[in-house]
Amino acid sequence: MSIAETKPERADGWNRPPVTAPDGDGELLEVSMGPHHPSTHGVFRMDVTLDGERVVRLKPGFGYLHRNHEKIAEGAAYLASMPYTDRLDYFCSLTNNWAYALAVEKLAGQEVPERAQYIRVLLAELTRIQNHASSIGFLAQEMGASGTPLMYAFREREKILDLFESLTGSRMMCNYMRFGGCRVDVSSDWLDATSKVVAALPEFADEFEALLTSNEILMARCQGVGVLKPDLAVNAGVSGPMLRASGVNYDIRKVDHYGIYDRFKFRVPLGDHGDIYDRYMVRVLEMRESIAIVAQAVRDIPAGPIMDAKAKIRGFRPKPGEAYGRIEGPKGELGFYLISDGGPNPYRYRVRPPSLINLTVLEDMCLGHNVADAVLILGSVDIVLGEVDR
Amino acid sequence: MTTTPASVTADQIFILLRDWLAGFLPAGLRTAADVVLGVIAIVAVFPALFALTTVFERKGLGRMQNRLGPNRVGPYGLFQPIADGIKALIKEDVVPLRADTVVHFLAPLTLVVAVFMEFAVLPMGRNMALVDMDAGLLFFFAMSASTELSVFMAGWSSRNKYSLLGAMRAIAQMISYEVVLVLSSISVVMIAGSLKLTKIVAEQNQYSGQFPHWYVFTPWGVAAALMYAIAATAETNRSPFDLPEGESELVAGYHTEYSGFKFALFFLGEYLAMFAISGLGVTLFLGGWSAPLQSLNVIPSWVWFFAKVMLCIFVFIWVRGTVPRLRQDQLMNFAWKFVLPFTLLDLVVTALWRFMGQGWLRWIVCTLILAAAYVLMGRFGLREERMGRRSYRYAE
Amino acid sequence: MSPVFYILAAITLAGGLAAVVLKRLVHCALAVTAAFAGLALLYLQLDAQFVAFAQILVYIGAVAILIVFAILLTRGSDLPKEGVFSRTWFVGLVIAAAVFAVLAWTVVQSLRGVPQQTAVPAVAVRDIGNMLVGRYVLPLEIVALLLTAATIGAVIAAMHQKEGRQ
Amino acid sequence: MLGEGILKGMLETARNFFGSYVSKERLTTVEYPEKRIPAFANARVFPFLVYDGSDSLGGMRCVACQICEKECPPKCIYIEKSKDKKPDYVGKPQFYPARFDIDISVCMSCQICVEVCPFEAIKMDTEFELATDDRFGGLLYDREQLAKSNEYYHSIHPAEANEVDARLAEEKAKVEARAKAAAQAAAAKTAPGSSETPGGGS
Repeated sequence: MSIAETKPERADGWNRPPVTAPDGDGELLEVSMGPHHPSTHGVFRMDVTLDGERVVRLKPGFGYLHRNHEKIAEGAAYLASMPYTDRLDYFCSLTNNWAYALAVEKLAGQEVPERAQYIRVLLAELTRIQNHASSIGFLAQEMGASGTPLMYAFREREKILDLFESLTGSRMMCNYMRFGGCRVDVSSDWLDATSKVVAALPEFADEFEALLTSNEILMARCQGVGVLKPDLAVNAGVSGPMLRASGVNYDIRKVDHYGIYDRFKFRVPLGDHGDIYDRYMVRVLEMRESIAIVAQAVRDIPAGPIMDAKAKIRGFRPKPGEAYGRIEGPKGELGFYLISDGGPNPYRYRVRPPSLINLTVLEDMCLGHNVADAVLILGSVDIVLGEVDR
Repeated sequence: MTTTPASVTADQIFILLRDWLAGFLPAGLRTAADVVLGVIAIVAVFPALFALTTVFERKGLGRMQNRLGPNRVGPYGLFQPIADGIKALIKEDVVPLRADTVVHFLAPLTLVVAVFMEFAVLPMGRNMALVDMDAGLLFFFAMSASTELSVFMAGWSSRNKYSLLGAMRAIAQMISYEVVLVLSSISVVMIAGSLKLTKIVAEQNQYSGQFPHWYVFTPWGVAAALMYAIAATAETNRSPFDLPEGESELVAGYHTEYSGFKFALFFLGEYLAMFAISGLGVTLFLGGWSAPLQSLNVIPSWVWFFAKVMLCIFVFIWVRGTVPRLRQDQLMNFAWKFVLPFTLLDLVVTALWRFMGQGWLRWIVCTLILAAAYVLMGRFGLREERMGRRSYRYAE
Repeated sequence: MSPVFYILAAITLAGGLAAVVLKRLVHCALAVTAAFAGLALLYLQLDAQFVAFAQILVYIGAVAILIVFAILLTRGSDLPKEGVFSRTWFVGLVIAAAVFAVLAWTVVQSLRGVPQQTAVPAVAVRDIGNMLVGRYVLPLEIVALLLTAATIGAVIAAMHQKEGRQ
Repeated sequence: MLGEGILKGMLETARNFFGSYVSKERLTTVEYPEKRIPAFANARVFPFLVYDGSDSLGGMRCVACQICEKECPPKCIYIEKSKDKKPDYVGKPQFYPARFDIDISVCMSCQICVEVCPFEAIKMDTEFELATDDRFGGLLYDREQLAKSNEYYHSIHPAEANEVDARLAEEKAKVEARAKAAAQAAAAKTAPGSSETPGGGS
């Protein structure tokens, strides 16, 4: 790769001042990590400029997985976009469903029956558990842990995905929620199976923590690395566990009171340092809170219909207007903004993807750290490229 | 020693076999034949062990991760290495266009040759050292030092950034930890009073009642063995010190550009190095081929040696299944700020042990010094920033 | 003077020669390593195990690696544009010849003083150790002191550089 | 103490190492070609067309209304309406698909076609071993390949199929009752005072 000493303005719009080696005699090395580098998540590219092994500039490159989701949705019926939302963040299709359904319900003024609300909370929290577990697994993988934490996470995820499959018919692409309710009713067998799986989860979380939390190598790699200051996090619009790891108490479940989250007792864990270790711990603790929410939901779920009686599948045309529906997704604030002109398809359809917006602070977190840490910091952001590129 | 003739035969079976085979040759050729047969045995046994280990490693790791591991080729997947070997053989040998072909070709060969040489001095059983030389330990380290050059050759000749960086990391790491490796072995040399590996084993092959006098059962021995284990892990590029091939940064390190059989040779070289270094560790600290209890001496000595080596290999695999990888600067800090000073201290303690004479006092003094040093150095010596468990607050 | 000696001598000399004439610096370094290895084998042939292994450990394990690192870190691994020989090659030749002459003279001189021995003296490692801390303890200590000073100096030099960077 | 956390982790992996030999909870692997997990009741892979009776094309419930074709998000369904009409399960003459293709390499198994179908004609299959070496033709299913019997539907989604059957039977009964009523009314109109209309009071 080329050596950058005084770089001219680059044609690709990257117009930061040229970076020179601080001491003048060192040479800068540009390394392109990804999109086919073994450590990148999906097809993400980091153009890293290195002074020795220290990152002096990092330019993220994405769009390799762009599928024109928003424009396609503007040309399709409202319902036809629901299966596509599964494919945004393919780890958490159910929360994506919920956010989209929430936006459309606001637009059309539909009510969601009690039972369907409980089912949604149940599924969203199960999704959160499996997402956090596997994201920690991936983080450990990034650290070179030869797959053990990841396999443990996937073992439990498998059980949760079995629940999803038996309810929605698919493991990852659930396509389950509908405007005004849910597609299939849960059976009592399914609830029993869920409470069984959930009862085993705290033990899994304990095992997971025994393996990782007090591991000296993990601490050495994670503590004090990739610090995100709270004010920068707020200014950059970062949300989700990343924001809370920086110490900002902002959880949309508590702020927006969407769904029926007010009925559940749960706490929001907050970190004080904003480094990778805090992000890891906030995820672990959130997992435990989610387990408690699922247990409450299974206990309290009422009988009743699961679909709004007025909802119709064919010929759905909401009245003109606009709506923004957002939820606390496992990765952060996931929002859908819709404008209706009264037609069968939305006039404007926009996704606020938490992965992408959390990724914007990547360079700020990486500067001054080692390349190896850059990989780790990227892992701690917890992105899914399907959502970043859309 | 009250061993029956049958057990003596079992113990010496390989020696007897060798002599019997050499007996067919004229007397002048017998010494040469002895050497050739010994070399053939080593060249046959350790690659076979390597093949078995690869499948055991994958299965063991799999079980630790709640997977089954390879189970498709042959019963319990035992023929997996054969399939892998065939695959490696028939794969295209890709050499980068701008690579230095001669050096690129020589690198895996020199690596494997140097590693094979290490086995020459290891006493694998009673009377079973191929060459019982006076400076055996030094020979071992000389050979293991020359593997670094092969690593460099591989990394440089590939003309790949990742290869070169991987090679430089590997060499820096190997040199740093080699110092520790040598110093921790010197403790043993100080006590045994010899560089001759057979002598070191003979020193440990004594029993008080049932219990053997292995060096690992002394305070300085535990410390030295621990440091030796850390250094050996780093020296063989195993997790958590597998930075040279840390795939999250360097793709595959110095053998990124190797494919087919040359890659298999690197793989073989790495595992052979693991066997060799475990073998040396067993010889130095775990009593070599001597049995763990006197009454167990009926079992042939070579069985004990290989059992101990495989135990060490299992620990390697176990550690690999558990821990993440360190960062380069942390690795170096660990070597120079913790492992090396502690090993030096252990040398001093060993000298103390040597000159305090028999008695219980030296046990207490040496244990206290080492334990205190370990705790203190672990707490203050290593940490640049505050590191430790944290507590978290909750918002309702 | 067995055939083995001639083979080893040839290897050593070829390595030395290659180190001088090869184009790529890294190749030269590797050729030097071959020469070191040949030398070590010559020691072995003379039954000087300890010296031979020390030669491998120190020269191949450390010095050769040091050379290689130096080449890599100074970007010397690129192919030189002009030929291998510098314009002042004859000066080098003269110096080399002078050094060789001095060494050869010393060797020839010392041979006269040593009585012809046919039996190889058995020198155990223990004897070498005893000699080092007995008769030659002063030179050993001086060397040790020098090396320690050099190490500390290197560390201090590196530390200053690091401070300057920050 | 240094190394404590690593030792704790190693105990954990050791526990899992031995645990995987005894606990089914830990070793969740199912060795696929030999052993299989039974399909879940709601499982969905690709759609198929349900037919009643034994004639796969004649008994097809699909009336080629093309709603699924229109609603399919990735547009993987292609339907050509027939020129003539055939009686459906209640005996009413209906169109039928002269051509009904689904490109399963495009289909994303979202089940929207099933939800929008007013005739219970298209359902989701659970068959997933569909590998073929023909990339284009082999993955384009025509109506012969898509047609599966109602019995098959019962075998893969029993609860759902019973519900559908009940609904269809109800509809059929309603239609028949209506037809009967209409016939009665017609009979009553043509022959007032007559008591020989079928189903009439004796």
